[in-house]
Amino acid sequence: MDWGKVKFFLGEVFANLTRNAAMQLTAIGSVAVAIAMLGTFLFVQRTAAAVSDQALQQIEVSAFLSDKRDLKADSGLIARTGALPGVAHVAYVSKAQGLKDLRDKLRGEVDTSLLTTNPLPDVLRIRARHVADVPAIADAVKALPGVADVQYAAKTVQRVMNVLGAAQRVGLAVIVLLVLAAFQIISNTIRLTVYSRRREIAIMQLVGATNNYIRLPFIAEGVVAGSLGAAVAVTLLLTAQHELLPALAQLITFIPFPTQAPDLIPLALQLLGAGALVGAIASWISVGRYLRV
Amino acid sequence: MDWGKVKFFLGEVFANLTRNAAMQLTAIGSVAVAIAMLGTFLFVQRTAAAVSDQALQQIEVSAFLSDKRDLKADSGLIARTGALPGVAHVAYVSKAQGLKDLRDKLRGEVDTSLLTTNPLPDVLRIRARHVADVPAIADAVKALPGVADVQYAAKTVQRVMNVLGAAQRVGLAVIVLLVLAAFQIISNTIRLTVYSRRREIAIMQLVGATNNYIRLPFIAEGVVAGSLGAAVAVTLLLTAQHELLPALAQLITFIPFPTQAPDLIPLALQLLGAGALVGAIASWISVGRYLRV
Amino acid sequence: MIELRNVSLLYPNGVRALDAVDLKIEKGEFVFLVGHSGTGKSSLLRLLYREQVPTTGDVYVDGIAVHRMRAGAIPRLRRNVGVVFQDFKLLGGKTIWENVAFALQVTGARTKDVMRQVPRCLDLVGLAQKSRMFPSELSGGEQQRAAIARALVNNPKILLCDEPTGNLDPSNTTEIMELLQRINTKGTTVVVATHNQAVVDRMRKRVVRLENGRIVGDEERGFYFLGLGQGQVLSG
Amino acid sequence: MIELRNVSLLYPNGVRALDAVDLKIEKGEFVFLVGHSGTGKSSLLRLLYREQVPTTGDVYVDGIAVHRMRAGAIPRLRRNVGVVFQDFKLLGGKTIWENVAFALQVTGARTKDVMRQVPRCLDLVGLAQKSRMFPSELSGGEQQRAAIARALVNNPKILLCDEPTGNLDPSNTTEIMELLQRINTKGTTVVVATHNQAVVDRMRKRVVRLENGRIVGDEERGFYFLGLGQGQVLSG
Ligand SMILES: Nc1ncnc2c1ncn2[C@@H]1O[C@H](COP(=O)(O)OP(=O)(O)OP(=O)(O)O)[C@@H](O)[C@H]1O
Ligand SMILES: Nc1ncnc2c1ncn2[C@@H]1O[C@H](COP(=O)(O)OP(=O)(O)OP(=O)(O)O)[C@@H](O)[C@H]1O
Ligand SMILES: [Mg+2]
Ligand SMILES: [Mg+2]
Repeated sequence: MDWGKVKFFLGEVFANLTRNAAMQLTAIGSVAVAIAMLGTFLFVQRTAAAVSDQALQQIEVSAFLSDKRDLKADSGLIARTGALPGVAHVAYVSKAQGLKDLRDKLRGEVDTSLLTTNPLPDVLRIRARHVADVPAIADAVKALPGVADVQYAAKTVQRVMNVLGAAQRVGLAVIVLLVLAAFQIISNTIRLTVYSRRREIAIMQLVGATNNYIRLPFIAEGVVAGSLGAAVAVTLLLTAQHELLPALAQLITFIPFPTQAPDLIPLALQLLGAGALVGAIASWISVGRYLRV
Repeated sequence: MDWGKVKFFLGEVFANLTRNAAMQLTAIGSVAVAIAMLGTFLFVQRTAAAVSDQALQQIEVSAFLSDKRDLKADSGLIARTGALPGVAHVAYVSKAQGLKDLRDKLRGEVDTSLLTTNPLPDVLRIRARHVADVPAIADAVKALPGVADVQYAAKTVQRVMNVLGAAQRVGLAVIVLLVLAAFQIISNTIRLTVYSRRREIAIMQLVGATNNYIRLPFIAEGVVAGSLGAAVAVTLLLTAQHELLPALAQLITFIPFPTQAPDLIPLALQLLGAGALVGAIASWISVGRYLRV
Repeated sequence: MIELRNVSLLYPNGVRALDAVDLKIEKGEFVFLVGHSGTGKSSLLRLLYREQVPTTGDVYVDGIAVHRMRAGAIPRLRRNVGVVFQDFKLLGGKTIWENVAFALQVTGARTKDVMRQVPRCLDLVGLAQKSRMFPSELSGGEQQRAAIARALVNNPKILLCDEPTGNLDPSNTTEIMELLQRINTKGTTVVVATHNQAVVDRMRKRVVRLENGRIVGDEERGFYFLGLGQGQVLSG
Repeated sequence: MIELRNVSLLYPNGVRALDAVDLKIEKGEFVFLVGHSGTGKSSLLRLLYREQVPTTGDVYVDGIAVHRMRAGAIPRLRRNVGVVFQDFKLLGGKTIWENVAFALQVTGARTKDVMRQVPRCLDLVGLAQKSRMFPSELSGGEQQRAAIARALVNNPKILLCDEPTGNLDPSNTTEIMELLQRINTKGTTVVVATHNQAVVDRMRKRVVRLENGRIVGDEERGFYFLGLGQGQVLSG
């Protein structure tokens, strides 16, 4: 191993970065903007997924209990229900409580004093961990002894699942588009920096450098520019998360934002990797364009 | 007027564009990507605004009519209500119809055969054109003769207005950010194209060209690159609207997409103008950087 | 026409290219600037069209105090001073015709004049056939002649030529030097920095000799002669 | 060592730079290439390091059929052929030291050798003091000498010099030509395209004469003499 060569190589990369500082800074800026946009959208998408997950846990299955059941088995029934796969929470609502709730619900709209008899059964209110499990849970509960009937907002569940599916597909499409856009912007930027040095590339060839020898420093520069740009973008994103999200959470109280820092770490690493990779690929291709003899 | 000069100037701009075709195409590509992203978001935001407007018209004000009122005045009351500012639609629901609706609503949850008496009043159901008008409409209706009480989902209205306000602010922030990002990307791109010709600029100065004389063709090129990029972006957007939106509308049935073409025309013109303007400004600034002696 | 008073030029990297130079050139003179490689000839010329500003001292060109002129006035100065750069400095993105025309167009010349002057100058340097080519398509000597045509095209009051025949064969060199002499006869002040001993010795004009940034000789009707006999070794 | 057989070169713009050229240069020869400006000297040299491919005809350099070699083999050829380009072609982003070192590094030379050879070559052309400067900070002649140092640094088998003294004063020219002669004595084949009549006439080497892309003369121990008496006018 000739350490002198390694030193020369690193020195060359560093020298090119600093001697073309204005150009490199411009390139890094463009990379940062592209990656920040991509990162922002990925973050929004992840937040939205978390939020919708949380919101959808509100959808309930109501199990109406038979009046003729063995009342002593109720606690066992509740336990068995809670143990069903996918169930997040089970609440027992007696017929008395149910009437009180209904009265509250209808107050003002209906003269509730007219409701003198109690037409309601005892009810188990069951929440699922994921909407997708709701139909299966309803079926399982219906089979339990003591359960007269089971009800849930079947139409709403269907609708929500449709929406979620569509949102996922649209989100994926947007991400693919944004990834393409970021790639385009980064590779265009690097292509221009290489373009401005095409004369240098031609001279290197004339002096006897192989294509790989010429490429290597450019690729190293692309990697450095790409990852520095990504680092700037990630710093912006982390700062935004720390400074803006709490303010935003106060403003928009109906969305439970995940505000813990760890959320962004894997995303940040992915973005850094993407920046470096795109930088390398873009340099490779761009230099190749001027290497054809 | 020396037409020869104009011809020379235009020839120069055209020659520069074609002789540096690879570079100019790259620049145009970056501009197109930046403007397409901005345009997509603006379009999504306008669609969302239209959709939420439509959705919010569902919020109703219920006016409970007094049992002791003059029944013959009802048609006049309905007309007066409909004439109130901001009212979109008024529907009369008799107590009989109301009981039938309630029965349908409670069916399955409550043993409705137990509802033997009709506790409900006659009701006017009023829809507002904009949510923001709902409280004022409620107050106005309450003052009308024959109206016993007025009710609307006050909390929901408040909540929706909060959400709308927040969404507007967030949307505005995102647009500002995207505009900045697009500006950054475009001006970085043009800066790099100018950078690659800094030697030319220096020579022009040495031969006695004034700064403005040097700037002019660059600015013209920036305008051409900017508006060509914007034109590409707009073409993409219009194609997407024509080809993708119908498919998307079929997929996501719960959102009423506005699919008419005219929607995008002013947006397209704005984007074209923005591209040209940013191109001009970016060229001006970038060339200036290399004009300092 | 041209006057340098106690001029020194220190480049940012610490090289002292000119050291207390005093020089006066009258209108209509023809002056050769000679001296070893790296001795400050190009640097001296750069002061005259304000590519460089003297570190100390005063520079007057055509009555203008170049050392303290404002940036906005520079283009006007440069239009009165035609320069043949040592490295040509042709615009790679323009054809030869466009390169020459450019120097005229910046002066605001009428299109009619451009259409007449450009072919005339290209013809003078023997490039009429190649006017539609780009600099990269020309031989070294052809590029040099294009640079000369550009310097002449707007009939400057002063013509500065930095090694204008370094890439020309003797017959082309003779033609170019005769061209410069004709232009000089019509009243243009001409300053030529050169290493071409044969040209200097044959033309017998004023010779200003530089050594390490200082003027060490200034003769009317001088010879090239540099240092101790080195010139003579070659003339044999 | 070098052989051209019936070589023609037609540039894309339609210029016929070389026309049925036959030329053979043996290992260890020293050859001057002379001819008017734009006559095809640089074009001929470009064929030898495969910057250009002949339109028709065969080119052999060091036993390799250059006219039909594959792209991957070009770097190896160029490492055996040192070239002093007419327009220097220094890398503007690298210092003089780095420029010279680059030509050695591409051959895969050990760092130890780079550290020894680069200063030696810079010293040979008198640029030891300026090795840390960038090309833009050098005078024209200094840049030319840097280009010469770069061509020498990896001890090429063949040395092609295109107008290597166009920006040098006579004493520097003498030194450089003596340097080339020493290198030639050690076995390197040297081809010099030049307009410098004094140099050619003094050194009395083989002179190949080009006119309009054709070889019109080839003499052992020749003189510069171009066309009808033009050369003599200047020598007076
Ligand atoms: N832009 C610059 N920055 C720093 N130093 C410079 C610059 N230009 C020239 N020099 C240095 O100034 C000195 C004089 O250079 P100049 O170009 O004036 O020489 P010259 O007489 O024209 O030489 P030549 O005959 O080789 O062209 C040289 O030592 C050179 O290294
Ligand atoms: N890259 C090119 N493309 C097209 N034409 C060219 C190119 N290079 C040179 N030519 C043309 O080919 C001819 C020969 O050029 P070449 O450079 O070989 O001349 P030369 O003998 O080196 O001249 P000089 O002494 O002026 O350097 C010229 O007429 C020139 O215009
Ligand atoms: Mg000089
Ligand atoms: Mg040549």
